[in-house]
Amino acid sequence: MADLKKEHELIVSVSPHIRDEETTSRIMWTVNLSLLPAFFLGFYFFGLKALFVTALCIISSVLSEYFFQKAVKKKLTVNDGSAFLTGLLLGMNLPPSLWSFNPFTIHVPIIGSVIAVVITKQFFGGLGYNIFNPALIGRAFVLISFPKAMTIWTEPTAAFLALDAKTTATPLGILKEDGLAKLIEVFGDKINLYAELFNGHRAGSIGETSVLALLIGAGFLLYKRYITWHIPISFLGTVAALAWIFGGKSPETGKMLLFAGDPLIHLLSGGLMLGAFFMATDYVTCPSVRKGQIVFGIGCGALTMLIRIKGGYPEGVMFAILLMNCFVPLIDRAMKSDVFGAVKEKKK
Amino acid sequence: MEKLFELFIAAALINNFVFTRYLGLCIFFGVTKKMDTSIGMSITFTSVMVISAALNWIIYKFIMIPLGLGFLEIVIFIGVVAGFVQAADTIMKKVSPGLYFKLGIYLALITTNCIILAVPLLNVSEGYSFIESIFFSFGAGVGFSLAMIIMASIREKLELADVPKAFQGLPISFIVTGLIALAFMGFSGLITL
Amino acid sequence: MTALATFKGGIHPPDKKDIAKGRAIKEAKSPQRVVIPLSQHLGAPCKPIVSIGQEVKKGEVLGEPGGFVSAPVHSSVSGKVIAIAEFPNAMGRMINSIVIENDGKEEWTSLKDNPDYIKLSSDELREKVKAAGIVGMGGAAFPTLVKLSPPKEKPIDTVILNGAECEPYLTADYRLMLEKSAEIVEGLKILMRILGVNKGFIGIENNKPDAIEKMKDAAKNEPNIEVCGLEVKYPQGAEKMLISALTGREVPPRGLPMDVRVVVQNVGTALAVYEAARYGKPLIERAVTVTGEGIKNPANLMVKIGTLISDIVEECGGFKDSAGKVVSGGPMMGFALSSLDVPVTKGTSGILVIPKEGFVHAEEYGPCIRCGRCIDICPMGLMPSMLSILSEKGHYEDAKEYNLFDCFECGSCAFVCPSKRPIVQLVRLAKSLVKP
Amino acid sequence: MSNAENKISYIGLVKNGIFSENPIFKVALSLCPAVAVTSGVKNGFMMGIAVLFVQIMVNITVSIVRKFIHPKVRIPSYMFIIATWVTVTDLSMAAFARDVYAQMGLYIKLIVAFAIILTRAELFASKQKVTPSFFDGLGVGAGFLFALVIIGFFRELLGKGSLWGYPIINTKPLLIMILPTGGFFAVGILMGLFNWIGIKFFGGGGASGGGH
Amino acid sequence: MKELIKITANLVIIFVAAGLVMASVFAKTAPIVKIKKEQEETQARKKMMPDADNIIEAGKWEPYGKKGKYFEGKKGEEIIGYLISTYGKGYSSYINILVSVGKDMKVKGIGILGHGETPGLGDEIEQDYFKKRFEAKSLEQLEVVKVEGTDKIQAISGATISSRAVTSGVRESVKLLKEKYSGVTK
Ligand SMILES: Cc1cc2nc3c(=O)[nH]c(=O)nc-3n(C[C@H](O)[C@H](O)[C@H](O)COP(=O)(O)O)c2cc1C
Ligand SMILES: Cc1cc2nc3c(=O)[nH]c(=O)nc-3n(C[C@H](O)[C@H](O)[C@H](O)COP(=O)(O)O)c2cc1C
Ligand SMILES: Cc1cc2nc3c(=O)[nH]c(=O)nc-3n(C[C@H](O)[C@H](O)[C@H](O)COP(=O)(O)O)c2cc1C
Ligand SMILES: Cc1cc2nc3c(=O)[nH]c(=O)nc-3n(C[C@H](O)[C@H](O)[C@H](O)CO)c2cc1C
Ligand code: SF4
Ligand code: SF4
Ligand code: SF4
Ligand code: SF4
Ligand code: FES
Repeated sequence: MADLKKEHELIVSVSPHIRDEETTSRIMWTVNLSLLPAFFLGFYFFGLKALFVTALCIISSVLSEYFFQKAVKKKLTVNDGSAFLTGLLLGMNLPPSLWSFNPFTIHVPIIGSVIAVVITKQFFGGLGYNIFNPALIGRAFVLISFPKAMTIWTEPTAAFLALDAKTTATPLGILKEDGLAKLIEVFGDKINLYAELFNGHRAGSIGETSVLALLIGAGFLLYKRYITWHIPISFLGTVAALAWIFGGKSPETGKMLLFAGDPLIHLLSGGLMLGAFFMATDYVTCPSVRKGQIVFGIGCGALTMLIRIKGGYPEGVMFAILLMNCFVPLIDRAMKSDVFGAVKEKKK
Repeated sequence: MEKLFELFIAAALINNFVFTRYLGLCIFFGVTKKMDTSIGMSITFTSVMVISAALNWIIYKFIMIPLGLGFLEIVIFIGVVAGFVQAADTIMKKVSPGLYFKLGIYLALITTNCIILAVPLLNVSEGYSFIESIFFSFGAGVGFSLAMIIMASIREKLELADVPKAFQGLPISFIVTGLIALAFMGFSGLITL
Repeated sequence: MTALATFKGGIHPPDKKDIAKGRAIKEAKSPQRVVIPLSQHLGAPCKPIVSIGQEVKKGEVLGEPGGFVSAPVHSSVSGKVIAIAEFPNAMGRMINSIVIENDGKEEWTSLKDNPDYIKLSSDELREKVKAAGIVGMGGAAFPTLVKLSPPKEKPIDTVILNGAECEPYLTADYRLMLEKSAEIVEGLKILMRILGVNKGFIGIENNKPDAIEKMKDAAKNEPNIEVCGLEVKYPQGAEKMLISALTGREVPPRGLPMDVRVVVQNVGTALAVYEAARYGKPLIERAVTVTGEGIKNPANLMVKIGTLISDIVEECGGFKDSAGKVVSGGPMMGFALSSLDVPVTKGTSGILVIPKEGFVHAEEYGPCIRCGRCIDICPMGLMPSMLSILSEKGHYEDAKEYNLFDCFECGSCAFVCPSKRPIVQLVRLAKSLVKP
Repeated sequence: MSNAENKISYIGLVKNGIFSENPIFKVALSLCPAVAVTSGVKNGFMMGIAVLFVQIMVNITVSIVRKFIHPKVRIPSYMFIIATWVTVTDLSMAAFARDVYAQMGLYIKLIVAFAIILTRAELFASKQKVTPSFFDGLGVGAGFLFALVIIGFFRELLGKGSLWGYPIINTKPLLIMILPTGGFFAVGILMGLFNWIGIKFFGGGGASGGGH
Repeated sequence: MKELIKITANLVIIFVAAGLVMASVFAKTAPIVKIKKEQEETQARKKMMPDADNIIEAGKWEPYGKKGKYFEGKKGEEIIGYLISTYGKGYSSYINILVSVGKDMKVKGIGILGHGETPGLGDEIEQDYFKKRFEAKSLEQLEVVKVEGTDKIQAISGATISSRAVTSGVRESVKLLKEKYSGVTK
């Protein structure tokens, strides 16, 4: 009897004794993977400079995380993929023109990444503790710091080496400045407009343009249950509804015309799809209870449209998500999950 | 009406006193360690804000201007605030001891908050009418309350975070405030004042 | 209803029941000596009534209950008491136990067949359950008599037999249902008679279709008894979940089944009740699944209470080359043993041997990434993420705001957590440090 | 300070005010100007001088009149003294430092609400003779000035590429530093740095929680 | 009662003493402030119209409900141009502009008196390169376009709204002056 035990040193640990195969790093790398289609389309449309900008973001993010953790003697977690993901998302959120020879603005992605990883994430304790979406803070920070470089958009030339592509306005920029008629004129006709917006042949940030590719990645994540419908659908639904109600303008007076907006244009343009499926859904910075997530999504949608329609800036997704990030701890406080048995009891 | 609404929104969100005008920071950082204290302070502060701004407007318009005493604004405004706070303290203690127990402690702090003084000063320098002053000060109070409540909820969450030691407490709170201020830039340009 | 009855939340661990499923229950070898703990149940420990050197027969009372929530213990072999001292139990606690040297004669005390047991009054039946020392065999080992004596202001209208056996690997209840279906139904009828109710359910997870068939067959003449298939999902067998699945009633937080007029018993308990009512047989043996990738010959054994686990492991051919962990109970809620020299008790449902390479090391865990998986699956509707973070950072009191004490430690949350956080451990720590 | 009756080292008082009891980095009182007027060194400096002046004058006045003031009206009287000196500062700056005043007039007026001034008057000057009160005011004011100038230095250099209005680099390296976000970041990071130095080299604790 | 008197006396003395200090400082500084303010204003006007030796106020108007004034610039007895202060509705503030207009009703130059636009974006309107874009523009040319090499006003990239605000402010001023003075000139 006794020798049985000696032969086998028994391992003692608490239950449960079996664990699911899912790990944090597997989740993060899978999300990275699901962003690839959109990234490749950006690469295709904007050429080598899209690749450079994104790679620069990824490298600086990962290095920032590595050196910070070294400096404060924390466990190194760079290979869990979350810093890589922050870098990738930041890169996909930047204009491709940041890497052209004139003006030479490669410090922008680097500063954005350092702010994202060091200040927004590591200062708060690293993965899981940050209040704000790191990639979006990184982007907002450089947008305010380098407003010119960050608002120069280039044409999608689909040429590999298009380092000096012509600058142009984004669809939302045109919509805001010159109205719907002009936007349709630029793209030929309405059907063509929708089609180009859908496949991503338009000016914009590297990874935000192709709705098709983003939907493929998002569908994969939904299928794998890495994200659920709650945030994206409530976000997109609110945008569509508000775009329809408040997005219309009378062609003669330029005044707002109720119930005459075009929800599709608002849904397909800007960074909405990227934001709704990949950034608003960041686990760490969204509410964790489903009810709360729906509130969060609606809030994001409403703020996006407020900024797009009333604000001075054509695109509102980034600020909308960041503003809602402020409210997440409050939502979490107000909406805890329903304890088994407690609800029925109250109803009686 | 639209102007009043705009004044309110601008004071509460777009030019939020904490996030864009950097005012009231001592109280803001002082009371937001706990949600309860922030809520107590919010209620007390907003009420005192509106009432004392109204009092100050009346005194400025009907006493100081006619007598040419505009240069005494600092002394008079702070005096009115301090006097009102003292009176509120005494009255509340008598009339509603329960409420006093809950909110009274915050009254004493309010006199050293710069927003309470900045709002009457701004009302004067922008030349707001009585109604405008009321809306403006109410917006300021609501905006400050919003800021405190957001901050308290975040700081309670930060209690559980692994913030590096040197940054625990105030430094990280400043950084959070900076990040919120960055997010609040999204509201810029909504209204032109 | 087309959809199978179930509850909200829950997880789908690999069920691994194939390992031991096909093995019929066989009598385990009678061991040389048994170690019978005087506390095998929830509640007060027993007082020993034998002394060292005394000869005892099989079924003889060794310890008298020490209070209302308690149950007597009996000898599972015939032989001589050689020691009364503290021995470690499966959880590593030292428990006052009685050690009996087996004389191999298997001599019973009196054991009479009473085929008219069903005609006995409910008080007489209760007396039999009490004398037999029956405790819940589903895991928690709660004295059955207590459940069968509900206070007057809590009327009972339904008895549920728990045949879910939702823990992966374990197959003892399954084998019992296949092999002793009629007896189990009889047991249920006795329970219903004791409680004076005329609605009985037997809930069985749908991954045991043959057991469902068998039990349906056995209960076909009983209009009051319904055998229900349940969706395969852990922890379907937890009583609150089972009650919700079968009756739609939700036991309120911190409440008991009787608050919704239900009593839940394990199928093994029902069998013991039947044997006690009919033959007066005390609870001295139970079905145990010996299973896992690390054991040579998996089996379902009828084991005498007090048999050392090392004896059982030996009987099943010992470990394959690299046993890493031996668990008493199932993989989700069982206890990892630090020593094999601990006895099987009334609550031991299985012995699971996990090879070294077969499990995830949970010592290294990461921060909570707030993915919400645990919240989605917690059958109690709690927020395990918050419980674990609050406990990790020492905010034990605050954990109560997140309903700390409603957690029944099913382990689902820790199972799904991608960060491999020891949520259950942290919950237990918090529970031990604050008052409810 | 506790052994106030004994001989007080004047240099110690000043050092105390600048380092171990720095009103902004350590005591965390009167934080608003730390962010509001530090988008440039010049504004920070002028504000610091204004506070230094008010603090010294208030300390001196309080110390002189402390014997006459009835204890029941101590606080209102001090407030009044502070308000008076702030008004004097305000009016003088309006006349003699017009360009600075145009940018930060409001904040000069708000000095009256800075808790640090009342705190020093109440805790120190009301119990001490004139000379130590002067040095206490000098120390606290200098600590304030020091903090504002340091913060202003980083913000102006990074945000505008200049110092005291003179261009140093001909770009704006990080525009955001002169905006609210940058201000909060600068104070937060400098505070963290101060703490870090304290922990690393002096084994001391961090900043207190903040008052008002 | 005695205490009350003491307290009152105490406060009164402080109030009076402090009041005296403040009043005397005010008495000293108020005139200085007034003079300096006027000097600054005239200097600003002078800078916009260096040729004139006399700039006199000619009227008031209310762009966006705010206070604006216009001036005639004279050299000797002859009017050589006009100055007008106005506002434009910008990104986050009303931009206060001073416009100098020649007798031919073409813009001679503009100055930005005050604004609350975003640093780095909107505040580029203060830069000389942008202000120069208004020189010698006639009413018809006062329109914002976003391309380079135009004879109209080229927008600051990233700050179209602020550029428009300035331009429309200038345009309204020129319109007003044309209404008032087109009879006189030509
Ligand atoms: C303190 C305590 C008191 C209980 N009292 C009763 C009771 O009065 N009636 C009853 O039916 N069950 C009672 N139970 C039994 C529980 O409902 C449950 O069946 C038992 O704890 C077994 O738990 P399990 O679900 O883990 O096997 C009690 C349990 C505990 C821990
Ligand atoms: C997570 C969890 C899972 C359980 N699963 C089962 C099960 O599958 N079968 C079972 O009989 N009891 C199970 N139980 C115990 C039951 O809740 C309940 O205590 C038991 O059925 C009562 O019967 P007993 O007193 O006869 O043991 C489980 C308990 C918990 C907490
Ligand atoms: C935080 C923020 C501040 C801005 N500030 C200004 C501003 O002061 N003036 C301005 O014209 N545009 C400002 N903008 C940009 C405008 O919203 C708008 O994008 C721009 O005027 C369009 O110019 P473009 O057509 O050259 O891109 C700001 C944008 C943001 C996000
Ligand atoms: C579905 C999903 C979405 C994510 N979105 C973001 C994101 O928008 N920005 C980001 O910096 N990290 C994102 N991450 C990575 C990670 O959660 C993030 O770096 C944490 O906020 C760091 O604590 C995402 C991760 C997942 C699983
Ligand atoms: S271990 Fe318990 S819960 Fe699991 S199957 Fe066995 S009796 Fe049921
Ligand atoms: S979970 Fe709670 S009620 Fe259940 S055994 Fe543990 S402490 Fe007792
Ligand atoms: S162990 Fe507790 S918290 Fe975790 S899933 Fe089970 S009941 Fe919920
Ligand atoms: S499953 Fe783990 S990581 Fe996810 S929320 Fe729960 S505790 Fe956090
Ligand atoms: S300085 Fe303390 S509140 Fe402003």
